Amino acid sequence: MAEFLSLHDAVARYVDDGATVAMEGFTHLIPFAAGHEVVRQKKRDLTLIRMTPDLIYDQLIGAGCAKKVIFSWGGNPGVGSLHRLRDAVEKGWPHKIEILEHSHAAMACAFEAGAAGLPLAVLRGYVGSELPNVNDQIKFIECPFTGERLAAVPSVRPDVSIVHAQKADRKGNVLVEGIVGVQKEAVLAARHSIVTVEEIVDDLTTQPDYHPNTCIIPGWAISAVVVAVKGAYPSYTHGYYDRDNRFYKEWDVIARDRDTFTAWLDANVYNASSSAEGDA
Amino acid sequence: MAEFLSLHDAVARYVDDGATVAMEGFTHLIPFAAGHEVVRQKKRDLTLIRMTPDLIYDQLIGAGCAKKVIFSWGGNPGVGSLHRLRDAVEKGWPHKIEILEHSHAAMACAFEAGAAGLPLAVLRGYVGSELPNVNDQIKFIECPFTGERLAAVPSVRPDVSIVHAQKADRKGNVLVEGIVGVQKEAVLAARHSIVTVEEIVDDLTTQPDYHPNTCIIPGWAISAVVVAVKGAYPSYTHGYYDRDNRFYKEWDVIARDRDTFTAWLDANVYNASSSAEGDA
Amino acid sequence: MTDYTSGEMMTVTAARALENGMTCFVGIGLPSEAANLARLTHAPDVVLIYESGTLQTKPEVLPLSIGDGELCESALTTVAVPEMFRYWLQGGKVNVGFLGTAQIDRFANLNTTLIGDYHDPKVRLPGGGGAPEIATNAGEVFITLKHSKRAFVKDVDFVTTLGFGRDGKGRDGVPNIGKGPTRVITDLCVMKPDPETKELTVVSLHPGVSRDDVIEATGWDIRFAKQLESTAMPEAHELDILRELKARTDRKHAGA
Amino acid sequence: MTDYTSGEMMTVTAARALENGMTCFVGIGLPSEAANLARLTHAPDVVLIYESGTLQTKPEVLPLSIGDGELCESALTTVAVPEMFRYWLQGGKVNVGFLGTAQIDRFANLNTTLIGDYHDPKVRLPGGGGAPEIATNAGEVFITLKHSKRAFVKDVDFVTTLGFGRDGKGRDGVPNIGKGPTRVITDLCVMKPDPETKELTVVSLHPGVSRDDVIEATGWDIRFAKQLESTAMPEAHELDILRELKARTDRKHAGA
Repeated sequence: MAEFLSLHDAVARYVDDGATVAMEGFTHLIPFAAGHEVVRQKKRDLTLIRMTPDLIYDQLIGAGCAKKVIFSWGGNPGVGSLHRLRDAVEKGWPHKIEILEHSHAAMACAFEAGAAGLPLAVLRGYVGSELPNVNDQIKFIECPFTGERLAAVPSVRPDVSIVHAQKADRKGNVLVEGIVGVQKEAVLAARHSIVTVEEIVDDLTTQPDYHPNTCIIPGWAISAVVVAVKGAYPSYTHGYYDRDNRFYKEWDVIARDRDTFTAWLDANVYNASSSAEGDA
Repeated sequence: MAEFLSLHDAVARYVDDGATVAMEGFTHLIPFAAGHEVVRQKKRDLTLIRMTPDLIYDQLIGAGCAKKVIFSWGGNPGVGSLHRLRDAVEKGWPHKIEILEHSHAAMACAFEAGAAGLPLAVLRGYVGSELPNVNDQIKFIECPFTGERLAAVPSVRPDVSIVHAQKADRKGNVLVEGIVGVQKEAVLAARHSIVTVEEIVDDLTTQPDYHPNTCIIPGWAISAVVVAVKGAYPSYTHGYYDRDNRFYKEWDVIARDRDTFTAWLDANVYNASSSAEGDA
Repeated sequence: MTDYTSGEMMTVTAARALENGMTCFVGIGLPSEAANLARLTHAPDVVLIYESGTLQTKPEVLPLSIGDGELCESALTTVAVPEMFRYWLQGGKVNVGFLGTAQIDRFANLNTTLIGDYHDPKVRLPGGGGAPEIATNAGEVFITLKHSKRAFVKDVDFVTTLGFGRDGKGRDGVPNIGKGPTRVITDLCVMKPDPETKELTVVSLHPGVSRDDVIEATGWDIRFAKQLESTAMPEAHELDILRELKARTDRKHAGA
Repeated sequence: MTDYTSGEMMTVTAARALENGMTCFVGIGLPSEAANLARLTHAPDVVLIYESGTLQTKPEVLPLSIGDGELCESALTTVAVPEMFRYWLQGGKVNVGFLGTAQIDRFANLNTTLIGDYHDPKVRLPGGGGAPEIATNAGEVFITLKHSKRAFVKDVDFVTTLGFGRDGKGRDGVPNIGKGPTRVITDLCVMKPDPETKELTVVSLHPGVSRDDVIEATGWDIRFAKQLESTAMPEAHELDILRELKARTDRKHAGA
């Protein structure tokens, strides 16, 4: 049953050093406030899973939280490189990190399989790609009915998943809408989960925009619900605020240089309190 | 791209003798009007796929349309037996039929895999069940990562799927809501698809109840859209009319006896026109 | 003390097996009646899941089918059927699966497939439905059905759904499997599997029921626990709520 | 005739490759620009799908990312990302995948992973994203990128995404695979794979571009079709619509 916690307490309780963590949100609903709290609490040796590392993992990597990153597309969408990711991979700053890379299709299926409690995902994938040469977690199986060779990847089963969503109700049930990504899968696949939300309402099912098939994650399938207003910024929350595409472009400049990055991190994360991140 | 056809023409065009047909709808939205049209057109040797054969396949079996039935639960929900299914299996009336039976979990996964274009579905299923002894389409594979033994079943890939839904718009896009079952999977898994709907609206995305994540099947993924008012009766259409539970109970009496069944079929199907079934 | 029927005794006892806050995958019929009674009495936060995709549903009347509109209208949300079986059941979110059956044997294996031989059945039953995977992927399983020699057989004609296998060892060493049937509630008694042999053993007799009544209604040499208990009688408020629920249900279904 | 840039020439030519009614899985950047231009000109019913789950979207401005809110708000519906890759791409509903790339070789293999050695990269690129399965599960693939010796190499450093393999035979005998890259549109020319060898061959030169221009910008000994065509120039209305689209986009993204 979801507990309502502060951002500080949720991260302190569920994100251990050395943990496998998935902070998801496909472009939309990226849990930046929670990511910053992980940086502030100086968590170390994390295995970070995300389809698109995006700025959130660029920041965590640059801050020295990551031991390993599992991903499928590691760029700044529409802008260019993630310079902190590149600096870590190419030059080992602030320290060397391991990477394990997949395709989007495989990672999406791996999240789906994790939610489905399976050890593996099967897909028609990686045909002719050299990714299987550099990722020993990509294997191939033979269909027992047709003989077709299909790719298999291990399912994603994080220690903790962190996602952002529009709103929760008093029972901790969470509404996700718009680009829902692999948010639900991330929560269901994980041993523990933290969901940050823009607001709490009384009852989701009596909201004017309630629909019988909306994506609602029940409170009993979530460990902690945290109010974090604008908790996805500079990503966005459909119905609340837009993606700050200008900041995504500015990040290219901030992150390109170790010193400007460090200064940014000091000013905007270390010296910001978790309540400045919208923590209620 | 979906064509708007009459019920007669859609069934005549896409349901061939000997075809593999899935008429889906999990309790809700069962395409009875279309099923009756298949009976009226005296289609023969069909392989009928449905998780729950329900009254619709009881009628098709009793009318002599079925060669084989693939299913996972063949009762009259909450009432008892499907007497026409039993009579065919136990006594070969009106002729012998083959059956191939699965569990719900396996069939749901098989529809999912069919929609996903895969030849097989993998699930943690059939453990300790004797169904694999009598269904040679249930196999087991070993997970290449964990060594766990998992069940595999062939995906469902019908020649034609037929489903009922709330409404379509002028482009043939279809809205399904409420208990969505495996409706979308059935349509996407099939080579051809017929969707009967209660009504046509101008544009689904400008309807007052539009929601960004509603289950909409695009018109270009459907072969034919047919208006069939009350086309799911005695099943139901969420938002339009309720399930006629009383008729489901009466069916137990009608279908128990070959003569009363035949009389019912004559009066209610053969001597009803497709337009009496709401065909527009 | 109010009068009550043996059916009411069964439903109330089955309802009491559910604890508040449990997540329960509900079979149609008796399990559904018991699960909703639990929700309306001691377990308001029991989470009821039906295989039609209706998640956390609170029907005002009992559904006739597993997919009545009532279930969707009163649910927290409704998901596609593949998601229901994959994410919610197989994904390990269900604490207890609540099942009925046509036949059950001494190792709590369930048969809902047929009586007689598979290829020449005497009686063709509906089949497995959700049960085979509910029984293995839920944390544990409760079973409720009426006691009779026809239903309680030494060996089922067909193992549709695993209890503990034909030798009681069907779950041994199987990875990622639930505990299986932990109790069977009938109109006469409550049974649990013996911790060692997994054979169903009577642990509690309903008031007014004798050992002989159970022996006569059971198709094998049924054992009784050393510490045989007497099932607590239904409370007046439980009976009231159950009867109101059934009356509401009858009115609704007759009026359709 | 209006003046136009080589970039505009490329976008207009890429847009024209899409036919009305096609279902197109759109990559971000140049493919997205071309696909939306097609939708706003000759192909109003082209169906644009982005991997963020936005199905049949009609953005008013070009998205910066693959998941801008604009895409969801103007979509017919938005599905979960696993469904997008499973049902819509792998399920065979996509006629054409429209991709960009960092590197491409003579057999149209794409590299978006890295320059140099995998374990000690000179330049780490973003990685595969959706491309590996778009390239094999879509009916065919269009590729658009700017022509340069750095991008057009004889052999890619890493095959992230299959064109026709390192020997041109990478799709031979593979079941359930699309046709692969059927055309590559650059700012200089249009290339198609040779029907036999699958080596990319220039089939059309853009107006004002010489063979030598292409030879100089290509990292292998590029071949030209015997019947070399001249690409049709952009029409005024195509340029107008493209420029309006880009102006709207710039205003929107600057104002965020």
